[in-house]
Amino acid sequence: MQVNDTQFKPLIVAFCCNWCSYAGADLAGTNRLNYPADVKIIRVPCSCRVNPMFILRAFQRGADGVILCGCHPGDCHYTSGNYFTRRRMTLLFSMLDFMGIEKERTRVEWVSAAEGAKFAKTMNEFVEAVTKLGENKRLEDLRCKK
Amino acid sequence: MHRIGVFVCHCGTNIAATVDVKAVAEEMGRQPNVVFAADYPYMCSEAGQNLVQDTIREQRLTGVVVCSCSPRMHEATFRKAAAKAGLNPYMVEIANIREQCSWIHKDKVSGTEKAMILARAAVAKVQLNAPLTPGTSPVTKRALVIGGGIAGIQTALDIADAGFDVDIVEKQPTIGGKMTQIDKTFPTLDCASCILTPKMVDCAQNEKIHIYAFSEVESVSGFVGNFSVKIRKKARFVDASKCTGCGECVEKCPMKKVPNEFNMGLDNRKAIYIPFAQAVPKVATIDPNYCLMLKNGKCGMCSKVCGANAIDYKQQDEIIEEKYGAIVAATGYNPINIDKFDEFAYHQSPDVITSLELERLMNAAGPSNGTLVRPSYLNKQDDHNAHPKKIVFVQCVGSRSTCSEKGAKEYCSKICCMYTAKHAMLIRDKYPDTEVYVFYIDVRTPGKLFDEFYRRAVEQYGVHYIKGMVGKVAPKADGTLDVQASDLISNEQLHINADLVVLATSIEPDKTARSLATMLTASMDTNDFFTEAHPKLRPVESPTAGVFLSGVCQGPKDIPETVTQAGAAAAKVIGLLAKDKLVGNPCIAHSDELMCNGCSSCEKVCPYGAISYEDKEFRQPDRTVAIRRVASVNPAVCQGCGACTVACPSGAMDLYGFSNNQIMAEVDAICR
Amino acid sequence: MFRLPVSKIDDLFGTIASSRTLYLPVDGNDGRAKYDKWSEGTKMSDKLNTVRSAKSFFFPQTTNICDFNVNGANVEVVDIREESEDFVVFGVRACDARSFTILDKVFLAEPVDSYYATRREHGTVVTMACSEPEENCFCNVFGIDAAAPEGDATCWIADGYLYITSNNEKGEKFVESISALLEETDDSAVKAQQETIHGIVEKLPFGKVSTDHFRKNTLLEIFNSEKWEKLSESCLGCGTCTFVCPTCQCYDIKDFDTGHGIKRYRTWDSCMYADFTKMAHGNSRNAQMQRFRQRFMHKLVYFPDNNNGEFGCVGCGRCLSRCPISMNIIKVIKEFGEE
Amino acid sequence: MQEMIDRAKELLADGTVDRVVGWRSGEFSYDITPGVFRSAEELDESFIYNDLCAPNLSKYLIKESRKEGKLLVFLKPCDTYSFNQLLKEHRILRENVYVIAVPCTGKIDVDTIKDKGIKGITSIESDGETVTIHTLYGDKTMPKAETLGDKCRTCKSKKHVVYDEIIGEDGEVNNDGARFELVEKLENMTPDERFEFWRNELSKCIRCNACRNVCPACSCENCVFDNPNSGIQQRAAVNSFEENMFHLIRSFHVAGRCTDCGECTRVCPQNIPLHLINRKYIKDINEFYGDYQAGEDAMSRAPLNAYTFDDCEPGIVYSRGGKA
Amino acid sequence: MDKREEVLLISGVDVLKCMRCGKCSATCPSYDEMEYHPHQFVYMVETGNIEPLLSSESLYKCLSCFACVERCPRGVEPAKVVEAVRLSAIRQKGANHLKAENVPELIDDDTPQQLLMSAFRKYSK
Repeated sequence: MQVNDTQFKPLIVAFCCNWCSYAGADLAGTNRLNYPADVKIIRVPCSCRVNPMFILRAFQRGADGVILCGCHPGDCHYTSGNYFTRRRMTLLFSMLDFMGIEKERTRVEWVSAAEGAKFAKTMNEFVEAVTKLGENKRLEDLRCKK
Repeated sequence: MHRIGVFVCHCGTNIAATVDVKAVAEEMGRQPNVVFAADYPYMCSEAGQNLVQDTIREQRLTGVVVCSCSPRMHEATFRKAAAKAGLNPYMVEIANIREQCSWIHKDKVSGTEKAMILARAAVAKVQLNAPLTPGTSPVTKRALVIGGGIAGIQTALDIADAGFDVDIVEKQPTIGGKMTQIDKTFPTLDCASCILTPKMVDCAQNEKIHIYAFSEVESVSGFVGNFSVKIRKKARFVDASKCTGCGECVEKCPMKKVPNEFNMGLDNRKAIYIPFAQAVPKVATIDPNYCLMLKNGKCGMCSKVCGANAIDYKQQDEIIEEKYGAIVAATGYNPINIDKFDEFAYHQSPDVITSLELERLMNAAGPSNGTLVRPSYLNKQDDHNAHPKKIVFVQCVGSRSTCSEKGAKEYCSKICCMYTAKHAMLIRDKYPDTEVYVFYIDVRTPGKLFDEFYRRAVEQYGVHYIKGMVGKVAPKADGTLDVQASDLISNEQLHINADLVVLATSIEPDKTARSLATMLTASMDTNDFFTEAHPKLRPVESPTAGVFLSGVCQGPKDIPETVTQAGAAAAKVIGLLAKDKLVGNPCIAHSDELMCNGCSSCEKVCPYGAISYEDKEFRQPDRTVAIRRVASVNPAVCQGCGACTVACPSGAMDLYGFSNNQIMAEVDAICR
Repeated sequence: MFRLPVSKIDDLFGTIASSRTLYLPVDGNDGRAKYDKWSEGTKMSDKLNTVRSAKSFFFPQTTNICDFNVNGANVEVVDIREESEDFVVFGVRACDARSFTILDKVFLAEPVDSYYATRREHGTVVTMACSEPEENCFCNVFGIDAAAPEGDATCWIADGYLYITSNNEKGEKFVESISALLEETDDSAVKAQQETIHGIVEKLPFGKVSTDHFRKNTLLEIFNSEKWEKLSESCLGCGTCTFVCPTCQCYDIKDFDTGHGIKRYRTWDSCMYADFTKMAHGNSRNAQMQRFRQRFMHKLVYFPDNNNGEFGCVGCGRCLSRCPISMNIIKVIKEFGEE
Repeated sequence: MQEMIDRAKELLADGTVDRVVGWRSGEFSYDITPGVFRSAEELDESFIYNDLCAPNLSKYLIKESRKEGKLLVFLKPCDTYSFNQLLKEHRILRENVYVIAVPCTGKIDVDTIKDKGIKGITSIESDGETVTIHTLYGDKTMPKAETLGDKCRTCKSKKHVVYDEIIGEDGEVNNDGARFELVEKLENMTPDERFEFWRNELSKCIRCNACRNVCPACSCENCVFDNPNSGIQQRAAVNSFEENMFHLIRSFHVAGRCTDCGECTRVCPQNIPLHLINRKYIKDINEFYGDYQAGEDAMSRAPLNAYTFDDCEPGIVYSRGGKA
Repeated sequence: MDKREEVLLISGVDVLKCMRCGKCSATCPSYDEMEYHPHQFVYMVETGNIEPLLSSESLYKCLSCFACVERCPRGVEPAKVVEAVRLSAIRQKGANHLKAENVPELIDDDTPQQLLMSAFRKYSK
């Protein structure tokens, strides 16, 4: 196998809600839909469990992009969780942008348990967008670099 | 100090083909606090589970990580296995290296690397896991069935038969649903009402069953075993407890021009009505949109003639609150609106009808008393043109189509092929002089005696089946219809001069299902069918615990399938209600009183009302005592979404099983 | 005594910076003075003092102490200390210059703090006499002469000239290194300026505040005084006073898990914080009053008791201007001094 | 001011309250300290209220209102918003507090005066229009408008939203949006410029926690940044990430709760315009979810604890906010 | 590029979406004049059997009325496939369906000149 070492491989952390998006990711797997191995999924009960703290933490530790996936608005297993997520993340992303941090590094997508294809497509697009941006410099913590 | 065991599953070649499982196990063996790491062909097999259990005992493991398929698949399996070996089941974590790794990635190097990272994250997380014990909650031994069609009726009867109370909420004045409108059933051709009405009567007479007809669910709160439901009993303007169903009022009502929905609007009914003779409950209902008394205050005829004194023009909607242990959605379906399919001239000609309208036209209790006539001749049935000589059936109208802007559905409605064969056969049987054409794309007849039925229509009854979709229906000056279609097999375009065109319209879930799903927090697919907890293994349960699915609200079905599913849903409900206590999910929120500010943010975002506050005395660091308002979580009510944990600025609120530190440990391990 | 025309001050900075790093007060974007590295075109601030003290040159806000490399179950300790480069801090005021003496007593006493000692060794402090003391200045209360600052070398600006003289061997070496730019002169102009400054200092609002009460073996009496309650009642418990103070030297040692190892670092801490010196059993000072008292007892009683009467305050006035609620050491001194 | 002292004495005398939370004079006319007054004598001796009494007293009531007895507090318009917000969050026991609203025409910011190069200030006097500054090096005068900080220059409201009685006339809410001008200026920069701007500002941060400890919204029993179990405990910021992290998380925690009282910027020893971060949140909330002023009442839901079905998607950030 | 690819590229149609219901042909007003009907166009392009289409008069019988596009339940857009095959034919050197010299014989008093211009543009390269 040929690996081009000089090519930038982003590190993507994906927080997926247990009921929709994590199942959507599983379905992408069941259907053998490819997306880059750069994406690492963390299971959370609901997208509303994702604390901005976790997102910053991921960037600190070397993530180049963070994506949150949850049930479509209206379909939350817990009725309203993703509505809170939507507000929280809108404001947080806007603030990151206000501080001059690339807005393309963060993203929210609604992926249902039936949307394996959307999950794979979303991940492919996100990895591509982050790859274009290159390494996360503005929210990095040099101590965590090897 | 933790003693972690890591077990890497090959899943045959499912994992091992793209992940070097040996390397993953070796790498995990080098992680701090990992005392055992091994790979095994099938971890979920009995031998695999034994390996886990033996290792827990021999190595005195405090935590287990299984690198295998999705936790949605086998988390419960391995938790159970761990519990058998004396380890708290919540000390098990799964690294999903199949669905989210080996099946996604083709390259073994990067696949193996990712599997190691996912495993490392699970190892990091499990070290912060705490042994959890689920709480228990009582079960209200009463079920609610929403929808009183054949699905709801069958579910209710089965539940009641097991000795549990069950309520049916039906939005129409009578139970029975769509099946009451159907004339005959395939493939046996027995009369629908003959088999349905006894069941309706059973419902009415069963002591365990209570019917809320002409009622709708207003709101749902609570959780599995402990739902609290508000039901709106809509005003009938007739006291149901007094009405004898004699029909005197209907007879005398002067308002005759109300479209009769039971007959698909093909004829009229009165402003006060009983939908059909066998209605259950057999109680009259006043339609306030047409009743002269309710509209203008002038008339009062029904009140005058009612011997039981049951008419009550001042009746109001009534809200009833009931507690239930389980809820069954059986909300059924409707044919789609075909307004936008103007190529079929549905609105231009009365002689273009839907299949359900045909059912009424062929039914003895229908507008034509069972004589098949062209709707344009409904009022002059004796005319020699009244009887259709050529009938065209069009299949897949609005089904299997991507034209969602027209209201079409991508799915196959499943029942149309069979009922069309039934219609064609019945017509040819009764009116052998009638030519019947069926234009189809595919004829789908999987099912017991189904294909035989279809072949009988062709071979025995001489129905013309033509492969090809109808392109256009055009009314002609002589009142006939020009049906333009392509015969794909003879490769020619046909023009058929039809007297009647019957459209097999697609079916869709009832419009009320969407708002009901929101109330039940049950999820739906893009077509508004309820989603099953698992498409194969849990087909009658919704992902929301305590909510079950019966009938077409879950997906298109014919009557036998609906009855099967109704029975299955009832079995699931009975299984739930038979329990005295439910074991909860221990992964719930909890508040650290020492850090809580009592600010109420968490309470505001909790969808279950699981958080309450109390004033408590605390010894302050400076040794004074202060009273502080602090939050506490009701473990029976909390479902563990975690919304409160983010709303809490001080971090006092945290979630068992998905704590801040556990998630951050995973983040750290992944980003290392 | 040497001098050079103020117009040639850039040449002076250029010469200094040619052989080592030069730091001096400059005006930031917000118009407030801070220490910054000199480069071509940098202008020295004419503000009286920097917002933050000069202590960070020798005792930075955070210092990496050592690393632990973690590989699986193996842990390896890594000494990350590097030989530091020579540098010059120019334009240090008398108060900050004295603060180094105080910090020395803490960090250079046995066991010597090698991180501090190395920095101290490599740094040359060139001070600048104050020409316009301000209302918050009270260095004279602690015997500091704003007109004759300490440091390795001292400067004055008077009559268009920068006057410079060395105070020790390091200072001599420094003056030697820039001698090409200097001309020898007498100290008459400096003497005249000193007199003017002394005149202003005489009239400063806090110039005559008395610290006598703290010298009378009054530790317990002051400690147990009821006055602390009132003084501290509105203290927010923030660390502003501590962090702008040139003599506050408390720190905490923390470990940071980098994911592949541990970085051990020390970082300024404040006795005003609720979790200061938190130990396994909890905190030794539980109420804000106790923490507030600690800070002033340390500066005004404990430190002098252990250091031949030298107070732990240099009268720079930073805490006076920066405290969010304007509670400060002068108010404390006066409260007790009035007895 | 005398009216306030007289009224406070009356309330002390008739037993309505047993203490007064107000402002205490200091060594100069401008080094004012919040304080608790327990007697008429104490009030006469050191109670002060003038154009220099900037500190927001509402946060002190978290502790004070939980002590025995009822207290009197004087609140400026700004402070009443904080007071309401704290009431909403059940942090103040309302029954133990008697609120007298006092007018405010903007508070003089000593640092703003000093930034004009005025040194050695020994006292400041204001007649409401003109400010006279006495210094060691002579007297100066300037219009009061020039002595105000950004917060008072773009005052959001001179209306008191809660009180038991009021001294003087109540003012009006100011909706001219002037307070968002600086935020808009930043929004109109390129991301690189914004990043540069905030790096420059936040790199000055010495993590003294003055902003947090003075903030009425930051009233946690135990701040996540002080809590070793939170996983993000920090002492002094070690590097740029930690500086960003602290201010990002702090502002997020107060988003929708910050009343824009401006205390954070006032107390920052490093002169970082912290209120701009909070105002950005306020501006975004107004634009995304409709106008909302935290503290305007004690009942309405904070925007982050509420939602509507048709809220904008987070993707809106990609299509708006600053240049690409 | 082979013909199939070319037609797919020009038309932008995904012929695999066709479920062979024949509604396109059922609705086609030129059906009787065509040798290959719209559903056959789609099927033949799908199987790569394009040569017969290229030489068939059917190409020029399609009115581009788009009834098939409007009615297709799967959104296949058969008219675009026909158009693409036509373009593919015209793009071959000298394969213009309408040549300049043919025009005069088509002129009669009732034909708007604009129609001839349109036809000329449509059927020549």
